[in-house]
Amino acid sequence: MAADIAQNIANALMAGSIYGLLAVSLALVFGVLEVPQFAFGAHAMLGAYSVAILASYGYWIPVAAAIVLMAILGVLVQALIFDPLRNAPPATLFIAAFGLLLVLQGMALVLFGPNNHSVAPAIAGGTTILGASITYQRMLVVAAAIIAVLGLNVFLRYTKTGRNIRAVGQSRTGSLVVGLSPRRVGLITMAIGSALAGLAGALLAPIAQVYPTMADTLVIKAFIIIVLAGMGSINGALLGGFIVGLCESFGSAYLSLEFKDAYPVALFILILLVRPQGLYGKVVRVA
Amino acid sequence: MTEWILSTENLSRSFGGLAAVDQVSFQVKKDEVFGIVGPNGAGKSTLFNLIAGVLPPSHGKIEAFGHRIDRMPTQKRCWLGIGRTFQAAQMFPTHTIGESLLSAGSAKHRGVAGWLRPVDLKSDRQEMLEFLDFIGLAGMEDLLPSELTNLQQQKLAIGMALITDPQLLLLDEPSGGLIEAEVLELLAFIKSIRVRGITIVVIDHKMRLMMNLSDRIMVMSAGKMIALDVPKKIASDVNVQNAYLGRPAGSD
Amino acid sequence: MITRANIFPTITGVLLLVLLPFIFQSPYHIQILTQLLIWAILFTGLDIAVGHAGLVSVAHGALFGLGAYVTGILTVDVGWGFWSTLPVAILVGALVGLGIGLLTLRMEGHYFVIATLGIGLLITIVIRNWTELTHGELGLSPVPKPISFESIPLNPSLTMYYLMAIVSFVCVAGSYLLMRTSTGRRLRAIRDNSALAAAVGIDVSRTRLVAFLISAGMAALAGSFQASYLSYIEPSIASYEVGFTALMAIIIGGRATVAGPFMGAAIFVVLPEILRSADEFRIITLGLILILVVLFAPDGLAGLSKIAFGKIANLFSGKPTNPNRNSSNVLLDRKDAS
Amino acid sequence: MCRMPILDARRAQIKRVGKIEMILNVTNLSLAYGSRIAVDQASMTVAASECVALVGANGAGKSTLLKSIVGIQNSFGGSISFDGRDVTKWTPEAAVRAGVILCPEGRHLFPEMSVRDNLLLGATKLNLSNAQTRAKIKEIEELFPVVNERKNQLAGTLSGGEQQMVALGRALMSQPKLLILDEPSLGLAPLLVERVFEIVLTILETGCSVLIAEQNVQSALGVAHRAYVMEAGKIVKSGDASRLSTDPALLSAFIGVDEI
Repeated sequence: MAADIAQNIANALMAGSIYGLLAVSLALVFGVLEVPQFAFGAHAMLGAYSVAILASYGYWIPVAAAIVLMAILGVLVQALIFDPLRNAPPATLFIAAFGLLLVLQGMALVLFGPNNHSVAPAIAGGTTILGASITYQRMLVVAAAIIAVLGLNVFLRYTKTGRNIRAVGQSRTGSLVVGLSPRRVGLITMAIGSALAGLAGALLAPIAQVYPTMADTLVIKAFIIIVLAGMGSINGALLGGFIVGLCESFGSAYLSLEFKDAYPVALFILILLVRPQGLYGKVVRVA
Repeated sequence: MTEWILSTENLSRSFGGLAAVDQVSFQVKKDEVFGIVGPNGAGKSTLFNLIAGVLPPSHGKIEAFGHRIDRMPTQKRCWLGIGRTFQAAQMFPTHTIGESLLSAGSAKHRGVAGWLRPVDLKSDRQEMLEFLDFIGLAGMEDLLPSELTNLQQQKLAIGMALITDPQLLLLDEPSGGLIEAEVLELLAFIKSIRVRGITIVVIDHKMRLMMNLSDRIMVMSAGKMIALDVPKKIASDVNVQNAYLGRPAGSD
Repeated sequence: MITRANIFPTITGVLLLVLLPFIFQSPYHIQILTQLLIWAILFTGLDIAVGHAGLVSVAHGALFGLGAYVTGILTVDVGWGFWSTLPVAILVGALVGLGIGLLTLRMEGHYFVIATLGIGLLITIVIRNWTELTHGELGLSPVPKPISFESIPLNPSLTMYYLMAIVSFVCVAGSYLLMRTSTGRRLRAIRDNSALAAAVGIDVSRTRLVAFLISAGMAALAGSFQASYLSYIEPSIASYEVGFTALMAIIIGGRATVAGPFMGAAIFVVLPEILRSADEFRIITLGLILILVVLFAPDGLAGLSKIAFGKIANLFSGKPTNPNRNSSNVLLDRKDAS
Repeated sequence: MCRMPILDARRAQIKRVGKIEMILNVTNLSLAYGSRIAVDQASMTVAASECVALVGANGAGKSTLLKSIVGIQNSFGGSISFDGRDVTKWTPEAAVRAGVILCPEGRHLFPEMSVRDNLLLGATKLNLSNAQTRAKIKEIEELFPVVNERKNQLAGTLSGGEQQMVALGRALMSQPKLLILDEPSLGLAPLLVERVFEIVLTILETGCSVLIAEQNVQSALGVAHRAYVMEAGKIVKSGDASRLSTDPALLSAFIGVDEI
């Protein structure tokens, strides 16, 4: 029984760290730019493909490549799509993001075909903690996600660029009068968000199948997480990821496995019932 | 015996410790024009939003036509007979002028019949044309609000409030963005509304307009009412002059 | 309600509906046209929420699937006839729509979209996994046709086409007439400026709820016919892609117009057929069209054609066009970040 | 009439020197929001080390004019030059680099950041070394003791007066040559208003020019050398500040006494 619980918690941490990482990337971009970047699901998918395609170079070099490639993609989509739409209504941004998702998935389909790819784990084997058997790869995923979010915290808190990003998210007029360029900061923000999404995909690749629509439900959950966490709250998003992971893991263990994906959504609707105005909050918060 | 239409009692509203409106009590008589003035940050707009239903008060109460209105939803205040305009005239941007007036009048027919009322009834159109004429925009029904001058937009905003058949009209900064000559025309226009037997509460900081228009003026400063009197007395009030020119009250 | 202004487009539309099967005579083409009409009903329904009320919902894919499943379950497992399931499907759709509306009443902008996404997803998951009721991935079949074709001298696909032509005409006319009542007028007022609408006495929440409920009912109706048209249904009929597709179709076709949903449906039905030989490029093309429309023609194809027709008309009348006139890009205002 | 005695005394210390060199020249500037003209052919100048007041009722177009000077609003007619070069179309970033700093109405601090971070953001375009930044912050903290006391507190949790001090401090971090203050006394208690104007005088002593838009006419005229009066987007009057402060026309512009 205790072993079951430990196993469930271990599973929850693993899934939660992926959800959390993707939610963090969305929260950052939403908090600063108010862009609901639905296509980050596809960015994650492309990150996973980078690892799958470059598998002959080992694991870590492809992961780094995924991060860099997705950062470049982030700059491109911000410059070509979201910056021109910066005064557009929310629905338009959603549609643009969804269009981008389709284009990226379509490109993956054309380039890599519809078949699943799988990636060998970076470290083979596993161990048993408190009766829960955990592969090293899964531990690696959790550690990498937490380190990435810690790194983002440090970056936003202590570097000049990080400060500028927070500033643009908090007051556009304020950032204009101190001489920041919200457009340039927007490019940087989208690049970082996209790189994080790419990392989430790259981490997911060895423990899941890689195919064009692999991140579809993932990104919907990530959206639900950032609404729950208060859109724009970065550490809230990571925490929300773990909560959704727990919710799924225990729900499928003790309620019913079929409705695994439904538990976080049900939690979301429950919260809407209690607080119908939603959990508001827009500015990027590191705390 | 004078009839009170609108009254507030110890009305207060604070934002995080700052009392934007502080214990304000006043009563508006039927058929008068009641002006509210005060320097920037005096709490005029907050007071207006309390009466119009945008904000709930922190303390105190508001009554209109014998009903407690301070927690009433906006549309119900309208049904009760309170029309309002907004600071920076609010428009329906994709409605033509004619449609704007028709939309504004669409909610006064209630019940299922009101919901299913066809949009092209002759009687509604006739009413719209009458109001169009009254606000001086006859013949412009097919223009969009963005094609109007500031003064015309302001008149349209007032027209949209009037077509709901209010007995009390709240005007928020009607002279905002108008040049001097237009302010005079607006003054004449607002005076013509009085003839329809409508009580008016107006907030504005163009003192010239307010002195001319109002029967009584209430002066606010730092959230408090510092004077309430006829315009002539207000103009010579030392506290008022001090409040306007930034001298601490009572320093003379 | 037929006025001089709308008589010409109405006749053109009806003629098109009647004559199209004579232009595209093969049963294959007629089936595609029938699918187009069913999509057009869904899109017209969604447009009541999105285009007229400014409620950008992605839950309509799930509501469409819900309608399909109500009909599927009641006909296949309970043994009802198609027509008796239709009102039930509409009622269930409308009630679920009312529920969604109540839950999301006070949400604006992104929050509304995400909330409908979540609720839609929940419906999809329930349909996929409540296998006792829906048979899950196995699906349901055969869902009966609305009409027994023996009694009608036309060939079956043509009969189905004309039935859908009548139903879509009724739905479009109903939606059009609704928008020509005070309800439509109030919805437009709310969409344009909800604060002003409330100030002139319009009950913003109630009007939005009514619109959402009707819109949900129409989506379920379309789903009900889709089940019958396909005869076999499985959970992907309720997937979130359907909701997004519907939203995309309206944005591409053009919001708050009669022709918009049909143009959107045409793109979503015809494009895959054109690209049949290169299916992997289909979604790239769709995505690109979507991005280009959003960037360069925010009023959609109907908006574009309106401007183009306006320009042509003005070539003859000599009047200058006013670029602001056709802009209905007021779905939701974006607030200044500061 | 009540004048602020401290201000009067301090003001006397600021003398304008012989040749007046104009650093800011605004010529026939016009601006519109959509179809609404907000600033109509406004012209004004500010000299080196000079304090100029821009007074008028709200909605007169003062804020819009000031925003266009730092490139936040785009004008459709007229020109702006600073330090002898044409800057009509410059970006806010270029304005900050050149030393033209706006301290906006409503302050626009970064509410969820510490006071210290708000100050650091003020110097973001200067590329100072760490030591220089520390020195700069120390300077600001001496000028505004409250900034020092609250340096780790989130700016959004400060009172209005404290926020105004932080906003002024943030603007000064950019080493302005021309500091533009939009309604710095808005919403402040009278004692704090006086404090704000004392600080303006201190800033003037460093040789920085100040352009100040105010509804608080008397205080603004108390510190300024010259003033412009704005009404409905137009500049309707200009002249020596001490002369304007006793002008009956100004009183009427604000209260409308003449027509009763």
